[in-house]
Amino acid sequence: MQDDRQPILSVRNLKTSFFTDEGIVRAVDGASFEVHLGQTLGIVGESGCGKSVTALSILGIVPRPGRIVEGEILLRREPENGQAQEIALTSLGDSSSEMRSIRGAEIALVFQEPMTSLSPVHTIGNQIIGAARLHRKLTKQEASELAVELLSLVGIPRAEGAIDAYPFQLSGGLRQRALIALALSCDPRLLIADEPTTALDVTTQAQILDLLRSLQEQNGMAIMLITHDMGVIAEMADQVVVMYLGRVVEEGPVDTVFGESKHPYTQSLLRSIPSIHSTPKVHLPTITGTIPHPYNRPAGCPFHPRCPDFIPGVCDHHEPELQSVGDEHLVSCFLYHPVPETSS
Amino acid sequence: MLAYAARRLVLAIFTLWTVTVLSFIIIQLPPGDFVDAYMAQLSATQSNVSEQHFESLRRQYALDRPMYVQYLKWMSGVFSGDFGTSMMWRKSVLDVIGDRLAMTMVLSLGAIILTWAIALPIGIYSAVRQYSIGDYVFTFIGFIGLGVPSFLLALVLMYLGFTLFDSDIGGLFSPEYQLEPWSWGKVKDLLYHLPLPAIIIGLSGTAELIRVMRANLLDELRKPYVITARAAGMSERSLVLKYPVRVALNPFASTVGYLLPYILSGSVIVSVVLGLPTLGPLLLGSLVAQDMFLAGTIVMMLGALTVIGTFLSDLLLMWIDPRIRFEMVQ
Amino acid sequence: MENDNVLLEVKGLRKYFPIRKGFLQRAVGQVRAVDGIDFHVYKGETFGIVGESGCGKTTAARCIVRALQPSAGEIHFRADGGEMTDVANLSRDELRPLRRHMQMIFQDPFSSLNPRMTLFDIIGEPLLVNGMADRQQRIERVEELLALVGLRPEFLQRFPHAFSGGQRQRIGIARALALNPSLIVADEPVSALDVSVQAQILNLLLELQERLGLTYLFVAHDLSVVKHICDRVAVMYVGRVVETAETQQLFESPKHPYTEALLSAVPQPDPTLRSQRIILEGEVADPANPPSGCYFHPRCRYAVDLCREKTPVLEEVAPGHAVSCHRALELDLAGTLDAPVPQTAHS
Amino acid sequence: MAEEHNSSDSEERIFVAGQMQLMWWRFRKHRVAVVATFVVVAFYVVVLAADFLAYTDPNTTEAYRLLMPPQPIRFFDNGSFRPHVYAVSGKRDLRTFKRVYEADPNNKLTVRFFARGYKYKLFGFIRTDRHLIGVEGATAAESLFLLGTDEKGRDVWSRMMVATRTSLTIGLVAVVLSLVLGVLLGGISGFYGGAIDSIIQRLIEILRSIPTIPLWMGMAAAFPREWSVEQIYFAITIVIALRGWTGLAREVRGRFLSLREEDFVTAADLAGCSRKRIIFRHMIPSFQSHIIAAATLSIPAMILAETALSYLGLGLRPPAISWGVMLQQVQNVEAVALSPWLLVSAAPVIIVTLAFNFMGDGLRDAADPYGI
Repeated sequence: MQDDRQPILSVRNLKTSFFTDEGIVRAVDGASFEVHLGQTLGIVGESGCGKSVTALSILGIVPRPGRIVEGEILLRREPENGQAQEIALTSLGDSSSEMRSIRGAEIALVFQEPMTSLSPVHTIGNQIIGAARLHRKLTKQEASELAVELLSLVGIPRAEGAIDAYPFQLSGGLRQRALIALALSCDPRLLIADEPTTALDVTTQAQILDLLRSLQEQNGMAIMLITHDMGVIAEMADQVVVMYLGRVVEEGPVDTVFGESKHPYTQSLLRSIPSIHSTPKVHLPTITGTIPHPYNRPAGCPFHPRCPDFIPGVCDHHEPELQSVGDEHLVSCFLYHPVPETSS
Repeated sequence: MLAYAARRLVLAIFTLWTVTVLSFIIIQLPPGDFVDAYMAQLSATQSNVSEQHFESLRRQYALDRPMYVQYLKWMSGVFSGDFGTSMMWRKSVLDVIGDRLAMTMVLSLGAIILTWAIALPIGIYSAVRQYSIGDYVFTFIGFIGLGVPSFLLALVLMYLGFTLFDSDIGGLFSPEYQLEPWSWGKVKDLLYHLPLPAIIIGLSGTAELIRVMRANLLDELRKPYVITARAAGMSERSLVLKYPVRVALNPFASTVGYLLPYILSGSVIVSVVLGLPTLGPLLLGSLVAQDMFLAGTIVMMLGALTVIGTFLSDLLLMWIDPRIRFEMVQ
Repeated sequence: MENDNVLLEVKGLRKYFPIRKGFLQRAVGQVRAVDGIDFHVYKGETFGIVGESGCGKTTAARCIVRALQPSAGEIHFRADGGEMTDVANLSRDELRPLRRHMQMIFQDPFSSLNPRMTLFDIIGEPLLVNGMADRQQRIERVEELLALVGLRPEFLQRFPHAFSGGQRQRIGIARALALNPSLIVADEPVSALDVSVQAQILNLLLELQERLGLTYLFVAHDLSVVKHICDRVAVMYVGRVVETAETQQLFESPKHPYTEALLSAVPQPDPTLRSQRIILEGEVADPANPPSGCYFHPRCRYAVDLCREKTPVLEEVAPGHAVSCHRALELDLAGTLDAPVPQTAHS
Repeated sequence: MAEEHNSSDSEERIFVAGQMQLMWWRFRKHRVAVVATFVVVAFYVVVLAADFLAYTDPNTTEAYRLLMPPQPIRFFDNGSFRPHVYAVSGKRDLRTFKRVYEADPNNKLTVRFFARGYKYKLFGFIRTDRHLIGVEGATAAESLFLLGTDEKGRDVWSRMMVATRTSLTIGLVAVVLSLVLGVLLGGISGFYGGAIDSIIQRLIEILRSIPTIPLWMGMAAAFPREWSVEQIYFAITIVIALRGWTGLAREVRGRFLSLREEDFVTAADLAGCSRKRIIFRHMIPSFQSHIIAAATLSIPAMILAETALSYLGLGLRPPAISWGVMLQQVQNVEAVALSPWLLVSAAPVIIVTLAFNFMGDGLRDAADPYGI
């Protein structure tokens, strides 16, 4: 039982920066969280908060000119000889064969754009078979049978025919299902879904979320769900990480984060969303200002210029650390912990 | 798919027709008619040609009838293999052209194949290694290729060949095969001589294609499906070759459409400089001598070659691009 | 609810796009983007049109402001409290004097502002082409408009690239307000914005409505936003209105199975409200090749034979509540209740 | 409710920067393009002042000076700056029957600045006989031939200056003609759409699928022998432009089509703008920079077309002087081998083509300063 509480993936103080001609963009600036088997970790935040770069960092596929500058990503593998294996993904080269054997096999990715996340000139089957045979010793025949099986598993009607279809012949919802089938081809233990339903309609979104949930129930994999939609997070996640401008501002169990949110950003964000249950036509509490451009990130706490609880001299001078405020509930805000002695 | 092919075919036929009209206009452009020019030419050399002969010629080409009748007359001749008479050579145009048409095709095809063979790998390399030294070098060479007109390149290479190696790089055959009938030896000799003119003709096209391929591939490399494949654990090399290169090939294949007119244009002028036995020098000679049936026929043949080539490349594109095969063209 | 209060009345509006094919680009079929819709909008209210992508809501909105020429139907509009005029078939010149009374706010805050013009030129253009020739007068009016939408008047000489998405949307709103229109057609005005900025724009829209007595035709796919801002709503599915009612009524007791499913599919930002969702089977029908009878029947869990055979018409089932469903009266569908949302703690 | 927006001065500068300003900032980053622009400008300076930069009448033939190699210029004489060349005497080699030339180090000809030479009109209206450099008061036997002479004994340098004027203006005139045709037909095609669009599109497709050089050759061969230099000049530009407009028309049409769908154009329509205002205030400013870039990129093709035609003897004919006409003298390998300096007029062709390409490339990149 003890082992069950061990996370399959631990991210510690991850920092990923992009070194562009215009300057350094600290896309992810110290993110720490854990993902457990059979659970869904939701990462939520608005544009530019670094949620997608976090996913790419875990897979070691951050595009140039970006790279991981600091931090640790630990993957716990299936116990072998009774001893769980821990691999530091950050110590592997991005294009090393170990890293490649983990990508797709242990950790799979479902990307946001179902339109363009599949090659337009290869059949669905071809792409799934290609991915499956990368990590599993399968004959073409076996791989093709597997592809049909996966396609019907994700709910694509007439899967035998669908493996010969090209992506443009499928609707957005079916394409997203095909993409999930591709991600499942090597039976990953962690599925990273980056905005998997953003481009879809509400009713199709409901179908896909339902599919992800039932898949998780069936094979017990861990899901890391990245989205900007608080509703999707509330619906799906067990644990939540809220990010703002590359930093984790709050994390904890979904009920705690939504019910007793502590960080002013999380609080304001939740209050500013109209809900079909809230009173109509009232003035929504808003967050003033706009998200700063990543090149001009404010000093100190990145949220301080928009923060209703801004403490002058503190929030604009010191970077808050992520610290516990309760059971598994972490917040990075000076309202809850003391200002560090040494000025940074 | 058939609808697409039919559409391209109709367009090709229509273009072909326009080519014949343009060629006919070129035949008609010089002042005076063919027989006037013929008379002038004959009287300069010999004087004892009867008036009846000219009259019958006039009737043969319907020169006394309206323009469209003349065109129809010429076209009906073309369909039965009679392209008219070359007055410079005093024999039928088809005889004058002989196997020069075939030579032109061989040379152009060679140029296209070389162009592709060079542009494709360099384009891929430049895109994958964007902003590397190699990319800069190839980009620079590409620009030179765009900047240097092919006939100047031919001249310069000829000069270098002459001064450095003391050899004449012109021609498609060694002197000993020049007048020989076709044999294996002659074919080998042709293959030996072919690459240099083909490269010269293809250079600017190659430069253009490198740019096209590089740009296409750079676009594709940014697409999410590349991330999907990368996240599936594919190695960078097989990933690039399997997906984005394959996708980028489609617009690349459709470049034949403009590459071919480009290459045939280049082949005409380079052939003149290098003295190759293709249609080029013949066209120039016939135009200078105002031998208009010959000139018009050559222009028409070159036009027809491009139209047919473009049509074939359209079919090729249709075959390789499933989006067209399944009629999903926007 | 007298007739005098109606600002806009749409009758039988249709917009078909031809599908062209072949060498001569002959029309071989039609996409029935908007396939005969009827509704009316009262003065001073916010009327929402909601539906999924491809349902024709944006096309309908663009037909109403005559950015698109409708294929058929009538659009009666009351300009300046006068008589109703059918704007559907007016020529460009006849339309011009009416234009100033109905303006549009666009979805994309980037493509809707000409990047080559300053704010003064963008917001001042409607003034200029509608006869305000004096530059000083225009400057004053533009400054006033900027202040109205919450932007600083000094921004007059800046170009759109200086602004974020939310600020650009404010500029678009200022442009739409320049001529004091009575009707604003807002086409997904907040869906391209970040969550934290959405609320700012929604507040602004509500505030402006109160101050200026505006009438909104609000097109959206986000039901929460529609619920928040609209007085009455029409739900569209494959080019047709399937249900229209007052917002509260529609959300509490929907009468069309599609509305029910749509409401149930919206994820709520509150984990305590996780519930069993109605998962619709299949995909939205293709408007170029719609199914027989009721367009929704292949996905409807209540469908009977009649639904496959006969096309239902929009009929009133309660005052102000019209539904296009054969079984509207027999079904008891679930809506959403206004459960008090536990307010997040704030220290 | 008011948005707080504090910005630094440098940001403020960007916020109020117009299109031209942004394009210039972006163009400036493209170093090669900036250098190329200077090269192009330099070439057009030559166009304006061709006669001033020449020093010998480009049409003067000199029977005793056939195919003379370039005369190297020497800048110092006994340690002092005095540019000069050695006088050259030619005689016929009795074995090969070629003329050979010998420099005479004792007969130094001083090269002067602003020297007097043949009479011409500077910029077309200032009557003068001053030239940038020259050897004053020299006899026929004592002259300056910086780049040697051609087979009629004419000075290659002076001819090249005048040829530059011809070749570069042909490119410009042809591009202006193409631009007029292209914008007109492309605009009609994109704005009206429908059947007109289809017809123009098919026409363009057909024109583009025909090999240009044979077509040009065919048309050029029909110019009557008795036409004057000017008539041929304009006929050539028309022939070149007849094909050149197609690319520009496509560009214009494409821009029109995509702009028609832009929301800001719809917004202008809803604001009550007239069609004319929408086209001239919104659409044309949005694509004019792209069109300028495309036109710049098409100039080298036009210059090459003239050069190729003239080289083949079908374009400009003597006494007109262009790069192509000058290159006519190196039709075969013997000519190249014996007098390689005649190839020198290939250099400006290559340089100017490259410069236009780089400049056009930079312009194209800068043409849309608002993102992709």
